[in-house]
Amino acid sequence: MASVHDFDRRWIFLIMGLLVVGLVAAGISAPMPVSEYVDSYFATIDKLPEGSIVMVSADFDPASAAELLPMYTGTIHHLLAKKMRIVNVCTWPAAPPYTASRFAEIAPMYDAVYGEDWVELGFLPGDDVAMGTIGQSLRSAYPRETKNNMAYDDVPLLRDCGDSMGNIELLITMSAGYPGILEWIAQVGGRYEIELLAGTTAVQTPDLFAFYPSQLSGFLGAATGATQYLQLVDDVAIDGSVTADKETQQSRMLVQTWAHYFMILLIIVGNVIYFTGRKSS
Amino acid sequence: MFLALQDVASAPWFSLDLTGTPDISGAILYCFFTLAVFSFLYKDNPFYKLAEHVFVGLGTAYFTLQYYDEGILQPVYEYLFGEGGVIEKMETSGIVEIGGYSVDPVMALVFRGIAGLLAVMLVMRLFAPNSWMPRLPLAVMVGVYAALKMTGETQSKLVLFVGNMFKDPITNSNLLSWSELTAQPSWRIENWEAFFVFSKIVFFVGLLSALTHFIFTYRRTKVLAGISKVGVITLMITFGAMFGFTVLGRIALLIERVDEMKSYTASAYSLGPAPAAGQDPGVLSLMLTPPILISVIIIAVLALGIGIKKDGRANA
Amino acid sequence: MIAPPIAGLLDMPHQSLAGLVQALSGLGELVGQGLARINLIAAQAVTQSADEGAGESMVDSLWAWLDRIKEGNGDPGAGLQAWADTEKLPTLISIVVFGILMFIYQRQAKAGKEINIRRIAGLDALDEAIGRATEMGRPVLYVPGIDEIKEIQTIYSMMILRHVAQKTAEYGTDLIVPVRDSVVMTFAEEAVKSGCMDAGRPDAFVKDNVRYLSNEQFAYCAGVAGIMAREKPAANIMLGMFFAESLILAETGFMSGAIQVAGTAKQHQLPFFVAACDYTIIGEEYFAVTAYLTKEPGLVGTIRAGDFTKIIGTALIVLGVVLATVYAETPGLTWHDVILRLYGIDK
Amino acid sequence: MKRELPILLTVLCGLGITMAFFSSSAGDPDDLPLGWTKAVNSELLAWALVFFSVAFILGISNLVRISLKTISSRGEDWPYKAVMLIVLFGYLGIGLMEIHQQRYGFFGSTEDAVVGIAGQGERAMRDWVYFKVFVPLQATMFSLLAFFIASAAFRAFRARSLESTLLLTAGAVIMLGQVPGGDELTFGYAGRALAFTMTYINGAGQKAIIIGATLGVLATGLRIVLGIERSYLSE
Repeated sequence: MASVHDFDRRWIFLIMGLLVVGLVAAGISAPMPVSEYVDSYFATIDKLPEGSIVMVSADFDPASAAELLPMYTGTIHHLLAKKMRIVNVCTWPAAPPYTASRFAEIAPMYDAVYGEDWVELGFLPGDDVAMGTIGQSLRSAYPRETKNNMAYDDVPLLRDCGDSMGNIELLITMSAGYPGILEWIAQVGGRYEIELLAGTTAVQTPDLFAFYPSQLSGFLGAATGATQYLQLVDDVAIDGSVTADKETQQSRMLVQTWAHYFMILLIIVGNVIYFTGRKSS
Repeated sequence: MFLALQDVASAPWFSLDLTGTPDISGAILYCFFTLAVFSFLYKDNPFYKLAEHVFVGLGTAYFTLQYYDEGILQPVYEYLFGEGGVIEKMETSGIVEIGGYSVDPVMALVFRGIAGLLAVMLVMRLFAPNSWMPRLPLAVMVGVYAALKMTGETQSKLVLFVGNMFKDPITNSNLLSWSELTAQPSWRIENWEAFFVFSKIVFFVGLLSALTHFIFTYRRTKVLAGISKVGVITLMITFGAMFGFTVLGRIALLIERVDEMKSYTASAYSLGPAPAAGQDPGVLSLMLTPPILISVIIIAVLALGIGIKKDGRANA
Repeated sequence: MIAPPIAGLLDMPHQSLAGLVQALSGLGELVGQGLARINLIAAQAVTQSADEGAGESMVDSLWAWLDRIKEGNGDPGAGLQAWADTEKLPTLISIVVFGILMFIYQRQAKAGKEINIRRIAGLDALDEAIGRATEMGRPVLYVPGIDEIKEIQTIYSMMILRHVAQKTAEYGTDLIVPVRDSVVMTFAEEAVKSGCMDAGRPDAFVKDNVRYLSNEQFAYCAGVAGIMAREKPAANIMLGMFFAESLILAETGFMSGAIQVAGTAKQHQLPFFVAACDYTIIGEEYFAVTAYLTKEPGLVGTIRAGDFTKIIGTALIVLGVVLATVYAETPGLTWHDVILRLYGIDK
Repeated sequence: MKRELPILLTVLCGLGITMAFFSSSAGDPDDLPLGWTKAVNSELLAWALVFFSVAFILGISNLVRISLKTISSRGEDWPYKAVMLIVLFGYLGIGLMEIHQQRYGFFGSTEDAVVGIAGQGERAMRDWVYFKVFVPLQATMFSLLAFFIASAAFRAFRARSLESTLLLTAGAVIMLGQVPGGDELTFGYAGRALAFTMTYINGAGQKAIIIGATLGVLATGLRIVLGIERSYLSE
């Protein structure tokens, strides 16, 4: 029996690759039950009155877009469908192109007007310090918006925002790591008594249980959360605009299940090889 | 063909419009760089090297631009000379607010001037590597950030953190996430009051023993070593659980990659002749789409490369 | 209500699991009841003392006194409130107390009191790794984490780098340090230079071996993976703040056949280092590295101060848990407020 | 003097930031006796950001110097280094032009009528390269983890000792509990075990690591701010 160290791990890579490619190509999908966290994320947005100002912070980059972009897209659809007004900020330098392209695609569907229904403020460096600044004074954090380089007070939506967080009803963050949801809770959530929602990656999700529901009104955890949320958003978004995204997410969950089985099989095989190898030697 | 599920009417060769159908030249680049990075799994090879060097160049440039804009233009140029900047305030004898505190504009100019001077000293490293001058801005940075982290982390991760632990005292069941966990359909646990108490005890025993593991300078008596052992067990279960929990997120990344590749197998991206309207594009058309074409090329080159030279540098 | 613990075990196989869980619950309930009993006794004792009047009035006057200090005599701009953020006082007290402890133990250690640090396997492995690289005539790779200098782990990594550079200079082994950030690069250059100086071999410093790659996380990661695959370092030392790239680095390093020592205080990445590296320096052990390597009294004294703080902390946690438990069972008690508020809890 | 000045600066800046952290923020800083510390705090952070940004010159020159050396000596992989430099300066050039065009307008365009290089949107070219090259590279590099996590599990999850058995069991149970199928397969027990382990055992382990590490941060930070620790500045 070959010892563990002689085994070429590239076989594992190959099988894992083929498994995922095969299942994705097959594209089977099935709906998922919706968990409480997701339900409450959805409900928190849904219950806000028309025209409320919501701050959405994109705190991710392409690396985590796989997990967070579906949530971000769904959230924008949801907010615009409910006629909310969105102030978009980023604390990660690689996020602005994503937000710009999402808005460019989604806003026309709902006839949203730039500067009135949504505004992009762009990237602010400084990590948690930047968040603190946003909380203290949005105007001094962003003297100008980023898309058309207009001064703060020339933008109707920002004028309505004023200077404090007081006029902002809700803060939603798509958080891939540091800085992210934990920093928003510390810098803004705790100080200004603003309601917080978050979408996070799988790695971060366990950290959030402790904050729900007292400091966090709801969250979308990993691919599971995104799938469940898109199922809900599909009903409110403009005719079927997120249906394709939803089905993609659903089929991805099935691939996940099989990939997990494969991982467990690997562990079992690894142990069998280890023990048989040890006995024979 | 089962791969070409969604079909796009037509894709332009090059388009700067990022919201419409992706362009073919972009699709080729996209697929090439994706597959080139994946080829590293087989072994280090020219495709990966190319991708790596492009990535390093591009990544550096992207960040440099972001920080040029946000770290030099905004806090120096715009701050001093821009609309409503310090210079303008000096002429109108206004007041500059720094962190909410009113400062004379001349002072503000002097402060930022010192920053500029120190920044120049930092760049002096290029010309005089052994000079003492660059140490001054470095010293400022260390002082600022060390103090920021020391105070901030002690507050959030020590004082408040330890304080918050008592917010879920052992016997009070509605304060911790237990009952909330039961609502997750796949993560349900019956709301047994006593099991809850038991869990809390597990938590505190785990926490205290793991903390004990990090005691370094007191003599390891049998008791201390025993508690530390329990701590190690807690840590190992923690690591195993976190490892398992991360799998979901990591595989999601791979699935998304494969999904993206799949979307480029639509016949609109095919480099072959366009099919007549309403006709099945056929296998050849599919084979000529960027993902499949490029992967065939990469695999062929790598396979040939092995046949020609066995330089013993494969990373098995 | 809890079912009889044993009954479940006799049922169907998967129900027997439920039985096991319930049996454990039964145990928990016993403990819980015991605690509740203790609570009750404690509560009665406290209520009695409160009835006697001494406790309550003392607490009341204490609060009144504290409020006076906090708010002054009603003037705005007077009192403690105008000077300090009163919510952050516990943090200030913690830092000051820790500082005092640090000074005491540093003095003790410098005065010659012997304080031993327990063995940390990962740190003994540092020498082994450098030694092996020397034997094989291949370089040592030192990855100082990927965070900027604003992270204390990165500053600390620079201090360790100095020792590693000293060792490699003594052995005459190449040391490659890829860095993600320009500021860290200047620190790393200084650290390696000083390390070579410490070893008495300033000529061992090779400027090109401290390499800035890219500020982009995964571009940096791709670059380091390239170095591992091509220059085949015999030892990879990864100490500092790591994020998702930890496993890519560790697995690529393993595939290139290097001996790997990793250490970080970032709890999220430790599982991957534990799984993929030969030795892992876990959490706080990371901050004991320089003290362990140099045995310098000042540093050892700092570690001792940390240990002492942990012991106090453990005691406080135990006390706090007991108090909070008592408090939850018997609302209306007053003197707990004092201690609970010390922990930063408002009721 | 040359030796003491940096340490003095570190201590002064450190104390300034620390004071600002603890000074009162109840009310307008102008009215508070220690309000000026907020200005010190804000100004020092701006300084650090400026230094950080300016330091890119150092990093890039290091990259360029090493690459040029390789290229001129026709060292290993020199063509790749050349490609890297072309990409680096090409993208920098495009970006600088677009930023200045957007902000200050040149090449005939005014600030109001922002026209990108290709005439579509203010950062069109930059974003095109971003989405066509940067995104696939970053996302794919990250997704390599899916493979590495499998091989790491295969190698490390062996029942060698008590510790590794626990690691392996916890990992496997959590993996089962995470996906809907795995949970059903175990009659929902994997999901419950997941909830229990993540909340209580994982919670305890993580908190212990965080508390310990923060003590380390406190000790190191305090040594730096008080000027006791100097080894990072080649003292």
